[in-house]
Amino acid sequence: MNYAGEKRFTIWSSFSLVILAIFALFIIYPLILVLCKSVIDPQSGNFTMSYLTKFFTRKFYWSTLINSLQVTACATLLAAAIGLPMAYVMRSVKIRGSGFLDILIVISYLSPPFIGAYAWIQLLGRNGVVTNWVNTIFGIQFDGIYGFAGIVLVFTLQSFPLVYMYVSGALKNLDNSLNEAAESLGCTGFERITKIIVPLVMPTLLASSLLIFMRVFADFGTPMLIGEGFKTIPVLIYTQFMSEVGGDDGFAAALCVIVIMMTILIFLAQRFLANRNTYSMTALKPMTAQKITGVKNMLSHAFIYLVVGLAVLPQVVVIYTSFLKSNGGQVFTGGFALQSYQATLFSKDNDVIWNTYMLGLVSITIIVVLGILISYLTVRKQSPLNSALDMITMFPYIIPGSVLGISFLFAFNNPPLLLSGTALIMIISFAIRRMPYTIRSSTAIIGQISPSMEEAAISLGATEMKSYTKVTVPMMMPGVLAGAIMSWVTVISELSSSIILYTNSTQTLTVSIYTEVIRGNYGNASAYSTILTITSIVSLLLFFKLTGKRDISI
Amino acid sequence: GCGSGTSEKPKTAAGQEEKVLTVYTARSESLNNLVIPKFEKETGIKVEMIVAGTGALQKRVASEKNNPLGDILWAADQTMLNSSKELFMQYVSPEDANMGDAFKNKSGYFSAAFADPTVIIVNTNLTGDIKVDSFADLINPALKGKIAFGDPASSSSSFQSLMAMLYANGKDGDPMSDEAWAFVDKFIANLNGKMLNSSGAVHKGVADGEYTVGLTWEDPAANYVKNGAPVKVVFPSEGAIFPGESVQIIKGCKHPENAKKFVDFMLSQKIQEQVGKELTVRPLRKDIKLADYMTPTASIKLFKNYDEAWVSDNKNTITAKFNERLEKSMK
Amino acid sequence: MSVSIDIEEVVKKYGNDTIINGLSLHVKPGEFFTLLGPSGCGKTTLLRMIIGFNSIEGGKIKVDGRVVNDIPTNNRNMGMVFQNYAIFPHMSVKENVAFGLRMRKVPENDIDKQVDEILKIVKIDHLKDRMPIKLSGGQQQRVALARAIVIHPEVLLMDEPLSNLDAKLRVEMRNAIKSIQRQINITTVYVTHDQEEALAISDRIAIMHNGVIQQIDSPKNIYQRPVNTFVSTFIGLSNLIDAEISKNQGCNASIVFDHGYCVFMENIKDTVKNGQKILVSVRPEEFHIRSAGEGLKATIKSSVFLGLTTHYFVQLENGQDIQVIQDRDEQDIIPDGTTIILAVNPQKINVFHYENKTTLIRGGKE
Amino acid sequence: MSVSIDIEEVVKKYGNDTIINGLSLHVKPGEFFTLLGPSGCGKTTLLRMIIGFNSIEGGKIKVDGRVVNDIPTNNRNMGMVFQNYAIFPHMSVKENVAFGLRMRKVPENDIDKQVDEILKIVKIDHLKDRMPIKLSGGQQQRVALARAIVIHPEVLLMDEPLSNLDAKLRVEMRNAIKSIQRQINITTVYVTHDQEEALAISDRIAIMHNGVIQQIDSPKNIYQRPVNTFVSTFIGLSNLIDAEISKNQGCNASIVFDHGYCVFMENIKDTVKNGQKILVSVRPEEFHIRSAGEGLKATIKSSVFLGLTTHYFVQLENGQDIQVIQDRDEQDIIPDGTTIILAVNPQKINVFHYENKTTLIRGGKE
Ligand SMILES: Nc1ncnc2c1ncn2[C@@H]1O[C@H](COP(=O)(O)OP(=O)(O)OP(=O)(O)O)[C@@H](O)[C@H]1O
Ligand SMILES: Nc1ncnc2c1ncn2[C@@H]1O[C@H](COP(=O)(O)OP(=O)(O)OP(=O)(O)O)[C@@H](O)[C@H]1O
Ligand SMILES: [Fe+3]
Ligand SMILES: [Mg+2]
Ligand SMILES: [Mg+2]
Repeated sequence: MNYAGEKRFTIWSSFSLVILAIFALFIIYPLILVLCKSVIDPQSGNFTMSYLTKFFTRKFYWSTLINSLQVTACATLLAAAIGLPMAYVMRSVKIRGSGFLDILIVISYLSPPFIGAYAWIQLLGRNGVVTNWVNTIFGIQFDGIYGFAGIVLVFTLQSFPLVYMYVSGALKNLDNSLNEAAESLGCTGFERITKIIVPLVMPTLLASSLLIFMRVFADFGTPMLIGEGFKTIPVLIYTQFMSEVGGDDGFAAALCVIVIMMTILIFLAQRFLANRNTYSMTALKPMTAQKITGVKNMLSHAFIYLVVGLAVLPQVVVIYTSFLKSNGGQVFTGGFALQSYQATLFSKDNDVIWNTYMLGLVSITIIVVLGILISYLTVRKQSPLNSALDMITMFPYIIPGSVLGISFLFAFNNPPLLLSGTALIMIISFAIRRMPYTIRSSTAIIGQISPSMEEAAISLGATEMKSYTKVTVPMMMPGVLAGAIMSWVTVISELSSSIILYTNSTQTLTVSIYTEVIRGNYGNASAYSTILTITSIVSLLLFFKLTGKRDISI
Repeated sequence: GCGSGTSEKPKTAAGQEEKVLTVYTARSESLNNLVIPKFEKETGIKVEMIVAGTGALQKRVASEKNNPLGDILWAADQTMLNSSKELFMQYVSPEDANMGDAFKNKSGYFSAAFADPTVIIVNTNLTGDIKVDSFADLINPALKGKIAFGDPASSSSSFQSLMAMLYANGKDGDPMSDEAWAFVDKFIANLNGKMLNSSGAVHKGVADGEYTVGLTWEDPAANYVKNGAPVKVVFPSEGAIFPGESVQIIKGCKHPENAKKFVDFMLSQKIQEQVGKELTVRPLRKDIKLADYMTPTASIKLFKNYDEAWVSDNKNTITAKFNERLEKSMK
Repeated sequence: MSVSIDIEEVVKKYGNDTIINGLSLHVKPGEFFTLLGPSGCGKTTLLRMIIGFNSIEGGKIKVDGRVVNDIPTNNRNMGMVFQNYAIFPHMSVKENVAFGLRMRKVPENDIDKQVDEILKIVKIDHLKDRMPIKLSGGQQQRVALARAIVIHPEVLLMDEPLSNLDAKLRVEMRNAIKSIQRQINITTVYVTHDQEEALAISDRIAIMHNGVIQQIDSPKNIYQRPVNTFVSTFIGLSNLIDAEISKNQGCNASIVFDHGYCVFMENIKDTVKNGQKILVSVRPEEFHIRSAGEGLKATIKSSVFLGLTTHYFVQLENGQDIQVIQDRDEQDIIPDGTTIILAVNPQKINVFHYENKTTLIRGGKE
Repeated sequence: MSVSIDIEEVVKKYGNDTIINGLSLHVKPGEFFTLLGPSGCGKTTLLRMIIGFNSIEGGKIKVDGRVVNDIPTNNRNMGMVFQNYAIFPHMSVKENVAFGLRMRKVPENDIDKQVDEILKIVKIDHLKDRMPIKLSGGQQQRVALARAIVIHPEVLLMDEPLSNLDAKLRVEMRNAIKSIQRQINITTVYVTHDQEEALAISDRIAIMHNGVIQQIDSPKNIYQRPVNTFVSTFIGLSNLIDAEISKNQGCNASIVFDHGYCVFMENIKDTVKNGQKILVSVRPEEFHIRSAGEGLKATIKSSVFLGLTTHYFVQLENGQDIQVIQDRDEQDIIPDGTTIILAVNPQKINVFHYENKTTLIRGGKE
């Protein structure tokens, strides 16, 4: 869109500058501090390439990159392959209990750190319930989900909700008459997905795949627990940074540089593809879920329920575990008891719940406001400045949370920017780390909205700002909400940077889960995790109640 | 300029410190739960605990060095921390005199309070008739792929286990001898490509029946035994390493006086005794009785030529060498 | 090979609103059938029910005698041109048009040929490789048209397919549509708001109002013999003038306007009674303007030049405003304020029941 | 209070395609100005440049003498009806229409009143609380119309605002638009593809072709005295027939058709030469059909009944196909195959230069 007054300095340019300044301070500056280490020899203070050379010359190290790429590519593809049809089926077919299923799907994205993967071990580990069951019934020697396949499985089930949410939001903006046109031209259900739906939601699909790619690429929790010998680069980074034995910060920083480079490449590729595949539509007639009958109906239900069932399985296991009777929270002795809840809910001080939601709420507010603005700027007000903004806002997502946490401590522990130990630093790290969800989905959706809507508003005398808030933002809502919900869910389950940044007064539920997990008290951890799950379900329900939305991906 | 230099020292008008203390702890929950409330009650100082993994806490202390937010680092040991002495305040507790000779605060920084020897944890449901008494038993092909072992380059407990293994198999007890590393090669081969990335997963994995044996430290392993898990603790017949898990005051901290009280409290007769009686860590004060479910200290064989200072100085060389061996084992 | 469509008592509800309540109609094989009706009367809704996009709340739709209510759209072999075009934004013009052929697994060579051909017919062959966002409104509409026609469906449904084209192109396109339709004998249901178009192109026309069919007939009959005042005033302009029947027993009736102008009618139904109040419908162009003689006295209030004709806004003696259209052949524009005499041709006028508004002309269906 | 619009040498490029290359025109204050032209000629593009949605690659647009090239759209006080409606899907009909008033901070009471009023005018007051998704195409279009009009902008731009309405409603709406426009004297630029509409509603009409203005004139002049064959054939139907000038020195010229039919012309330019080849444009309705006498001999090939008139497709002796329109007054439809004589009225025909297609009629602008 070209406005006549575009070239001049507008209110939008000042927004760009302010946001850029914020990100420069909270991303670029701490990052530079960390990244400097990757090329500076700590002893001599001279420039050195030795870390990078070390990585690329030793198979021991570079193989982790290959591993990561393999796992990430597989999981991303599978997540897209599951999430997309899920979204399509849920949008086009009336599924029983779809509102409830929606919540379950979101909740399965809220995979509590460590404990989610651990739940899989309980089910599919060498001594897992399902493993034993399968092995006795079929008389085979299934050796658990460890290694490549297991990581891919867990990542896939953990990630598809994101594709689902995003695509679902995008489908909402897709004009159904396109679907109908295809159908009238003889296109069957399946072909319609591949020929019409997929290309049209491509920007969204790419955006969500990008996020998954980056999330999976940077996640260390899952491969750490079930990777066994299969080491990925985030695990390597984590162990180098967090080594108890004396890791090598410089090397770890160099690893970060490599990860960041990789993800920037992926990001650019995604942007290139998404820009080429954006088609604006105005859905006066969006798709509506139809009641169908017969085999198709059964298959649709079976597919949805199976996937959702699998995805929430870890949560179920965790909740189940939280009610088990145990010795010292470690060894389950059979039978049920509320002891884990006694040890968590009732005996310790429960500020953690309050903290989680307080910090979360403040962060999500910042996320939504900035996210909507940034996406608008980058799509509608294209300029080098805003492209830079688009890219920079992705950085915090790319960088392993623990690295970000450390760099924050590093950068903001001196006056005048003495932030460490405050709630503010937690909020900032939540906000900038989880903002990409909202930005990506908003960016994708905004591309779908026909600029003529804004033009209409402007022609009616709305200022650009007004037309933005009154017309564009409400129309973006399906996408923004999809992203905001994902942001929310991940904010309240954020761990890797909060574990570095939290203090007693800002301890969150996830930190509590983590601290219980690392000392093996899975009973208490499960109880905390259950509290997290339940309170977040409540928060979602409350949200829908307040916004008057009936289905979650509106 | 660092925070400690400014005028806003958290002192009350009377020149007294605020009654608070921030403790970074990686210690087990049972230990925390036993010690901290007692300390609070006794001294009236409110303890704010930051609980995380050893590595994360070390990193935190390092990152905060210009403006420390914590007072006490209650994690790791001298072997691991010696190289970053500058982060800590020198303090020798008056109680130090009562500690066992090997565990006196000779450096001036690290007050060893409890010990956590390296052990083998064995799942009794899974071992069947496989004998697991020693490191040598771990290269039994019957255990191939069933050993839980952490990454010695990142986990301190795994590193200690590796050290024990090296001392046990080294020629004349020389951990850097070819024989020692030849054994490590065999051990790596028997791991069958499986190496855990978190030390917690080692004992948990064995207790859950995911692995048959694991190399870990005594506290969690014994705790499983105490809580009735199907595991037993084996002190390898070749010997064990007996690191003195220490408590240290962070340099430039806001509440050094409270911190000192905390160190004193840890080493006090009362606490040491109670821990010995009720928990699964070993107090290091002289003449403290252990609970009867613990292997008596006397029956644990230690390596005679174990040299903590040398290990501490060479830990990077050792991990690098281990990684090299590991790399070679990958095709 | 062409198919018939039977619509039997179909009902369509949106929520609690019943839009169509028991509508029936029959489209003959190969017929060009047009739906005409005011905005919002349910034309699009009916088309969408035929193709299967709208649920049917009652009744049946049969194609060639087979009930299709439950057959999925993509198996119905019907083509549709959408009112809002519904062009695939991610495909070029060519790909849009080729889409249906691809679905039918037509060999690639043939696709190229057929696409080129149809694009030439709709005159956008030079835009073949453009993306839709770069097309003007009329160009988009032509893509939609080409896309639906190129697959030669059994039934072609078109929803105002030419509304965004200029007059000249519209005539060309409608001739093209008509000739393709004839050539391959597609049963066609067409929606338009352009009466001239409807009259020119259709075999039969159905006039709809509020979801109810008012009249189905040939273009000529619809125009000349509307069954009620709705049709009469909807198709073309009609002036409705109050009058009375004057009838001596046994013989045919006359109609008498206010102020006594009397016209003898040969084709009025026998059921009319002497003195019965009626409505006489006279098309603006059916008036003869005279300066003197028998007729309705009237005064010219204003006039508009419309190229082919001139419109006069005229007031009758009784105060009623009516419109009169005069051909360019007749004199120069008559100045405002002139008093004129309007005569009517009894063959061309229609007479309706005063209360129920249905025709009183013999042979006119009710 | 109404403003003028001056467009001076504007240029519009999409990438490398120049769509408009140095177009100029002047719209007088309060004028109803219509752009007419074939699909894709650049009408929408020009409207969007006036309101400021399209960048301007060259030239100036002035409103009331002030260059507005750099004034943001929302400060231009222009209203626009979009070709694709651009209704806000998340607002009800009422909210859509009220939007512009809200932006102008009109008090809530007044908003209600004004919205109700305009909705009544466009006849969708009963749909006030509907969401756009539940409207028919024509109803949506009326929302768009109401929304643009209700704010009483200084300049009103309308892009085919009535294309999806039925004929009757279209006439009503165009009268409503016209009367509102008059009443508050809004300078209006209107795009339509409906010539009758253009002729009826406009003060002046600009005919565009490939981004170039062909003629700007009053409706009557555009229709009766087109400046070139493009305008002549685009507006209404025109038959272009080859002929020759016959001119004896000094006196006025005649035109001579093939086969000798000769017509004496009073208004031909003096520059024409004896024997010069020309094109004579005759509208189908300007022919007089005779059975004998002077004229062009022709044969009727086919005919279409169009209500008001009957179209004949006719072949001249020289093989050229032409169209003739006969009023309903004249005889019943003449059967196909009949040979007829076509006479023309020298006052009504136009004569164009054979090569450059511009008019040779005196007073006709070139
Ligand atoms: N974004 C674009 N990029 C390239 N060409 C374009 C673009 N938009 C329009 N065009 C072309 O510019 C020309 C003028 O388009 P415009 O929309 O102004 O036509 P129009 O006169 O309004 O036609 P219609 O009556 O069909 O709506 C068309 O040929 C069209 O294909
Ligand atoms: N989804 C819907 N929910 C409720 N009412 C609807 C819905 N869609 C259409 N309608 C109403 O049904 C009626 C018929 O609509 P339809 O689209 O069939 O009209 P149409 O005859 O095609 O009109 P137009 O000529 O304006 O396109 C209209 O009054 C419209 O407001
Ligand atoms: Fe039209
Ligand atoms: Mg319609
Ligand atoms: Mg246009």
